[in-house]
Amino acid sequence: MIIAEFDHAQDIASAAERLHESGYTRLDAYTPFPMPELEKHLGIPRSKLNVSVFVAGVSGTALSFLIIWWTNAISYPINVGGRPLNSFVTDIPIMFETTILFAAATAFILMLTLSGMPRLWDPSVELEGIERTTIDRYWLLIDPLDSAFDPAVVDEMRQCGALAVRRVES
Amino acid sequence: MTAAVPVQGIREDDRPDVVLIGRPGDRELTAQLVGAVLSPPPWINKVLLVTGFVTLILFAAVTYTVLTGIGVWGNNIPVAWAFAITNFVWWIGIGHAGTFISAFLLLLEQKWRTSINRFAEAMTLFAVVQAGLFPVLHLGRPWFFYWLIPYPSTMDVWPQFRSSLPWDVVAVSTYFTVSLLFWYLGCIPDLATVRDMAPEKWRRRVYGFFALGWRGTARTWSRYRIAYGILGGLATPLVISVHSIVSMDFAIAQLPGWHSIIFPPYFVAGALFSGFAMVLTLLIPIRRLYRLENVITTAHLDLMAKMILLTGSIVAYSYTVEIFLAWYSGDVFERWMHLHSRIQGPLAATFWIVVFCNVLTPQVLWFKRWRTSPRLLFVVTIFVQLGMWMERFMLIVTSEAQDFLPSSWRTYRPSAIDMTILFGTMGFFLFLFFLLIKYVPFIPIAELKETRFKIEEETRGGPVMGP
Amino acid sequence: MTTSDDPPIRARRLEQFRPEVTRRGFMHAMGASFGLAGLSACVRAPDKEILPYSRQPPEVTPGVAKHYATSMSIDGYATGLLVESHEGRPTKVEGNPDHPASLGATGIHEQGMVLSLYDPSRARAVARGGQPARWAAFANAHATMAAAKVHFLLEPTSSPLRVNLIGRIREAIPGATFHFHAPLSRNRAWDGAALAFGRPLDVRYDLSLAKVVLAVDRDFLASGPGWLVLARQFADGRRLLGQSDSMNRLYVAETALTVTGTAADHRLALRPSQIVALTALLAERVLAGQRDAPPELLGALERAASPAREHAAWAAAVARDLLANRGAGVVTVGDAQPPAVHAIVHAMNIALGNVDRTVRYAPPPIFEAGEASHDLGGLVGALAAGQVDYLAILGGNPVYDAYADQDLGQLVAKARGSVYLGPCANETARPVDWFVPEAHLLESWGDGRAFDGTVSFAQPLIAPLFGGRTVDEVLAVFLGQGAQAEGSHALLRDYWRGKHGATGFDAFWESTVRRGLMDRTAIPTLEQRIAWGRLQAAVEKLPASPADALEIQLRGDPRVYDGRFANNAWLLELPDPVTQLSWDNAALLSAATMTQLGVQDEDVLELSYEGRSIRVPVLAAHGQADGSLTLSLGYGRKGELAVGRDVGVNAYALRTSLAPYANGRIALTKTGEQFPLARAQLEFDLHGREDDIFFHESLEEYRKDPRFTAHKNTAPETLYDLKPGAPRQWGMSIDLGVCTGCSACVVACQAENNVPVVGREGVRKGRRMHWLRVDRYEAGEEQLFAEPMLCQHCEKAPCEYVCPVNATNHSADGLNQMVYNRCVGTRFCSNNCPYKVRRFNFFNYTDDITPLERLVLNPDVTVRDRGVMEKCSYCVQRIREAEIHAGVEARAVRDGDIRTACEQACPTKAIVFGNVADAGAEVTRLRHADRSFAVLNDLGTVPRTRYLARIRNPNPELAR
Amino acid sequence: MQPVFPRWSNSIYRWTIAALLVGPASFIALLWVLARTPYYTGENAVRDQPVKFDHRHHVRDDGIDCLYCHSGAKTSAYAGVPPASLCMNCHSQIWTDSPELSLVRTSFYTDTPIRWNRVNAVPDFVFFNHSIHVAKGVGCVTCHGRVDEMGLVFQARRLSMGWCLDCHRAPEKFLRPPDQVTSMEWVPAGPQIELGRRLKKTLAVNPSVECTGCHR
Repeated sequence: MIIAEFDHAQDIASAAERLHESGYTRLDAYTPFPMPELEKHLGIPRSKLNVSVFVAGVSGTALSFLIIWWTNAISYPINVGGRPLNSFVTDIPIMFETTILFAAATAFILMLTLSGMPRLWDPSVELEGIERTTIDRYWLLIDPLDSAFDPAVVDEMRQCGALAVRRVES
Repeated sequence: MTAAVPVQGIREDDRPDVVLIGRPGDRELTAQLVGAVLSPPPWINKVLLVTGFVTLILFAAVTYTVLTGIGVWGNNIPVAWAFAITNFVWWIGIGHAGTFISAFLLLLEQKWRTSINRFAEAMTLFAVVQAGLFPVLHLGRPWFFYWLIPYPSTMDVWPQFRSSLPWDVVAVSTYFTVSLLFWYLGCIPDLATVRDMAPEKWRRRVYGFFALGWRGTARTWSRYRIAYGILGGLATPLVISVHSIVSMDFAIAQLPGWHSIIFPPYFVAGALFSGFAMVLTLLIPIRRLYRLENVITTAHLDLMAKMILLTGSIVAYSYTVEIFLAWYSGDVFERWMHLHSRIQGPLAATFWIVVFCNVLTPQVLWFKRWRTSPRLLFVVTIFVQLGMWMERFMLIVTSEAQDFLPSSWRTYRPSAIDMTILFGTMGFFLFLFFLLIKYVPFIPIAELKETRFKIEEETRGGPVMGP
Repeated sequence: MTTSDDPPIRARRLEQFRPEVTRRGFMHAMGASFGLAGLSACVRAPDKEILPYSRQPPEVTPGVAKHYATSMSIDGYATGLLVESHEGRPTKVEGNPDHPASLGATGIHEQGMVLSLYDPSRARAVARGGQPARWAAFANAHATMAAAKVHFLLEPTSSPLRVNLIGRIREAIPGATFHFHAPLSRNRAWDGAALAFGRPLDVRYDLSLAKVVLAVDRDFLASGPGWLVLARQFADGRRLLGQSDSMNRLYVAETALTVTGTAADHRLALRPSQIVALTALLAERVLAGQRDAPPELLGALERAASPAREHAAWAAAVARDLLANRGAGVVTVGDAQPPAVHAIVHAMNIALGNVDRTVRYAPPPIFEAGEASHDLGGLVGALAAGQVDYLAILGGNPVYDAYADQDLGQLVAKARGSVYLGPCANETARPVDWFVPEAHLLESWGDGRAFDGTVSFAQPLIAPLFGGRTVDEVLAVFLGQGAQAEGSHALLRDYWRGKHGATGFDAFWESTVRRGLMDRTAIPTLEQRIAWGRLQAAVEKLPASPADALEIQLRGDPRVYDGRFANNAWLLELPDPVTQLSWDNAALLSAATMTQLGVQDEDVLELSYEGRSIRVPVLAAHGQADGSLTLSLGYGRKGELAVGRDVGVNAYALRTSLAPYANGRIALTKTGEQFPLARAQLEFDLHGREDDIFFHESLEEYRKDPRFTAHKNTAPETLYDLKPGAPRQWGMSIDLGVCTGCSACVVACQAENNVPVVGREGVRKGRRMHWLRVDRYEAGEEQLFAEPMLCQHCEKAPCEYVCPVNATNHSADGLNQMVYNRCVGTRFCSNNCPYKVRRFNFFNYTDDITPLERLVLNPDVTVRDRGVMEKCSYCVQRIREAEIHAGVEARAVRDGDIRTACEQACPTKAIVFGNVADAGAEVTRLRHADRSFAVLNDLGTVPRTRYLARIRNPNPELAR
Repeated sequence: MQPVFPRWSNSIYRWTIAALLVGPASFIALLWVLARTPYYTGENAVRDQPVKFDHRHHVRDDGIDCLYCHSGAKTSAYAGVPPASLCMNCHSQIWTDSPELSLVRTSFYTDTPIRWNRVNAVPDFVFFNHSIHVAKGVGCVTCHGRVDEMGLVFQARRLSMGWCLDCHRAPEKFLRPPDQVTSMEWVPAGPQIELGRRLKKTLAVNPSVECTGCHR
């Protein structure tokens, strides 16, 4: 594994762009803040999160409706102020809220779990200077097993403004 | 090498449209913002001590109420709801600005959101905590609050979902949960930053614990952005729905002055109105005390002031419409409520305070000079919050005090306990709030870096225009 | 806590009434401590005990209430009652339908009486000089008094037994003197009759024949002998069921607005002195055509009438109306008026040919009525002269309520010995040597006579809780038997055996005790001829009314009467039927007079007269005569009273033998102080909501359009149609035309439904708990209409759909059910109830009361916990009981099987309850009758309680 | 860098988080279960009595009808506990000097009630009425169990609101001919449901499921 360390967002962006153009596919990066265009260059596919979130939301809607309908109209039907036993109109607020609740919770949980969180330890923490990637350093990771790999990439990175380029075992 | 892109051109401090002054490099920016947490100012402990004490008083008053019965309040028949519900609506209203700012402005991709959203969201959470106290406390038998939740009981009886109170339970708890998730998701990268920057090992441990093992890999970031976007998209309609539902606690009833179709939008506007005011009330001193003028700039104040002016105008309009509809309906009860009871009845004072605070005061914000003057702005926001509390009090109490049968008309006087609880919640709120700014980076570091990066991208060098 | 699973208890053992921890009480305690953790749901019900009878009385089935007949006498006039008993524990009073003075109805005092039985202030032992003593010691000490000059001071009595005992004592003790004292005595009425006819007489009215009634300072719809009957007859005379029905007309002339005044078609508010003059003026007009009336009399009347000239037109109209209805009119006058006025009124009734039709005369049932023994002066003289060896005060509270100038408190000490038989350590108990606790009516055997003389029995429902004794038992002691003296049961039985004879006595006795009265014992009425000469002489002597000084009227109080009910929490909490003032009394002034004096509500005035003075808060009273101040007697009690001590001010302090009722020479000074009054209703103005809340119309208009309320008797258009429910559908109809607002229903409801008392502060804060209240609304200067307001049991109840836990909802038979044990107390239902009939337990009101007071609780009704909502249930416990009973007997529930407490108590039958799905039911007929309407009909609540509009019958001559 | 947390800390961490989430939930579940345990409902809890009265002997051996002692059940809300005088009807003749009965004799002669411990209790806000149940053919055994097999009596059923509703919603499952109400051994000849339906019609049984049927 080759790590190119940058201290500038623009630099890592342009570096990634170059590698991308020269056909690298197995790239990754550590950055202090999200960089959409970088993700593009690294060829990261867009997450499918939204689909599961939608499903969760709909099930929330259905569940709350079923509860209200069954408890108030089926389990113990009681005449309340001459209103209908199953009065859909008054179900809407709760149905809406549960939709949001289920969807939001799912989005949050999936985001974490898909990223291997929560955790306290992962291999990367062993890397020298990794802590600065959440502060002011930008790491570009190049996999030597990449089909388009070329040892010259090290100098290439240096030209792109990498402070240091090192090889680490992983 | 890590120095910021040199600042050129005119001084920006007096440019009220700049959302980030200077071009601090990643490290300086991080240092400044994390500094607030790693080396908090000494005065904050005193503040925590005082507010903490007030909180204890609140708990004492609450315990006394629960043990003795809510007869210790000023409530009576007909005025069966008074302070408790007023406080509830007021706090939940305040709790609306935070999520609105971070979610709604996120969708609109407003840069000026960045510096204030964390802050505003935290305020939301703590305001909702205060609000959440009252629906339980105001019950005659609070220890049976769980009967509002549909669980299979040995009695085979269920909640009654045609009432707006179960709606409240769901709405408020959903709102709290979603706001919490939204806020925490935003916090994670910054907690990681603190973890990695903290000198002491215990700090690294603690913040590491809460950072959930964040490592900003590009893949995580992309998932993060989508999740954050989704939460924003969900939270925006949620904000609107929650206060609409709160307004239905009154709108589904048939009391003159409660049974009104314009309540949901009217209440939402009012909520944002008071919410933005509260954000400014807290922002202005904090910005000064922590010397954050470079990230929380005059532009922010200016834009917030404009929001207050906007929502305030909607509120003022709603007042007018209410009174007009009452007159136009020709309904004897509605007319009495709006044309006599409220404006010249025993509690008329509240109405006029409301008009002064919510309609007249915000008018000064038409002028840029005043919008950008922190001191004046601070005063205005205080008035707005007083006004909004009074508005809820007026809506609730006057309608109950003089409804259909004159024989049961009565007015209302709060008891000492009522007052203690109201001010107690304020203390509790500030306690939680200062606890937060002592331990959590209350200005989003990663997002600010991102913003700064965007600005650089857009304009190489040169002062950056805000939205 | 007295509730469904209380053990059957023998009432004779008070110590068995131990308030056990109930599940509810326990939950509450736990709830308070762990409540918010929700743990209370997991608290086990505590273990309880069952105490069965050791020897079960044959008549008792545990759990089945029984009713026993008895009778209650006030100032000697008996009213028949039926008392409900649960395992020997009386809890509720109803009227005895067979009794001529009740006809099944009751007033607030009958309803409230049962609470006094469990009054914690009741004296618990015989005492001598403040030290506990034994009954035997007392009895033996008083067995040998034959030689002494013994003075007995009793309340006026009609009891045959007591009269007999008095006779026997007079023989046994030659020096015995009997005095009869009642602060609101009828002496003036009897003197008036003596003046006119030469002997004291009671007047008996038959209002069922009356077309025109003139009441001069006479509250005959809420007080006085036989008022329940008068109210019923009066109501029957104006119960309109169709436009062809006729309707009587009521004129009232009085100072302070009374219940009768609020029922009047025309009312004249006059200062006390003007009332005399007005009567003279009316008499002048009425007697003008009278042959045998001497012309000098007319002259005298004309002179006496001069202060009332300003009301000549009114008087003329009324006189014409009376003359136009000869033989179908009634003129009646209050006991407070001087004898001459009574005599004048007798003359008027004779002149109008009313006698022997609507008005009859009969000797009073009261012993020695109108004789010197009824004047306290005799005793006062004897005491002052030190001629009293022994003074026996048996009943009443003379030291408190005697005239201030007689100063009985000091004089009692002048007797060489004294005893007081009284309910508690009150004012009179202080100066005496011996004190004997008096048995409560419900602990006593005794008899009495109704206003018409019908002999009525009183039987105990419970053995004396504190060894109380009856007047008769104490009298028996003085007959020389001492401790061997018989108990009241034996005394009564022996006396009547003597009267009846041994043959068939047991049957006679059994039936009399069971029915509570003796048939054919009414006192026959007598022909009377009036002595015009004496009348004229009396009229000549009528005092000229004082100058325009502020005149003060002292009167018996509608709630505590003469003070005997001043320790009764129900009656103190009950808002005054007219002023809606609860707890204290106040100086009533007209708004005009108040501005004149520059005072406002709750300002404290100092009233002083002949060196005595009291401080009393002011209250603006509707219909109060300008230039007059009205103050109720019976408040400001001293002594060991748990509830009534120092409630209100003692007006007796200003009451002298010279000016017992009206006084023009009392000085007023402002003190600048304020006193917080507990006003149950603050707003009397309808704010132009007549057509939504209270319909009223003149007879003339009503006849033109009898269905003028129809548009408010039909539910507005609705999204949700009502589903057909059970075969029985409960509903109620209240006739505002005959409701006088006497408030008997309010106390009846309180007694039946365990409605807690919240006290002065509670009422002031607006937390009264009455399920049924009587609203008062202004209409014009002289009209103050009454509207009983209780849960309307809306079919589209706004309270129901806002309850988050289904604690209030609708039963298939149309009841708006309130489930206390499910209520969490959000109070949303109260907010959304447009009638504001829901009541909230802000504190745990019933936990504060003593075990003794708990005994009054109705075991068929849940005692509500702190923090729950409550309201009128249409007496659902009675409905379900009746249904279960019918079910066990395998039959249907019949119309009239079920009567709510308010309906049962109502003297005028204004309230009718029943099954509105039963076409034949009375309530159904009234519901669809003319002038039926729903309060706040346009809100679409579809109330099950409907009202009949009030129809006034104004005299066209006087109608503006 | 030198990591803050060792590798193995992950699993602990995740378990902790899981526990924080599951903990409160399971506590609530615990309460929910507890409310259904005999501990809470008081089922099957034998309660000691001042007099060792044995229903097995009186009911099974002597064949005394329930209503002889609990006569209130026919006419009143309370079945009632017999007065000592009733016991003495027999025990003035037999076992007149049994020490077991001394308390009964004392009670009778000194006219002081025996303090029995309550076995079957419903909360104060529940108004249960025996007479209507007896009249409509609900057997004693249905709610009180095989009292004839109990030495000391215990509460045989849950007596919770849900339990009441089970029958009030479907009485046909439990009804029996009124003359068999006090029988302990009675079993329906045919299928209970058909008999129940018939009885429901003939006895006009329509139990209330209204709140005020029991709460007043």
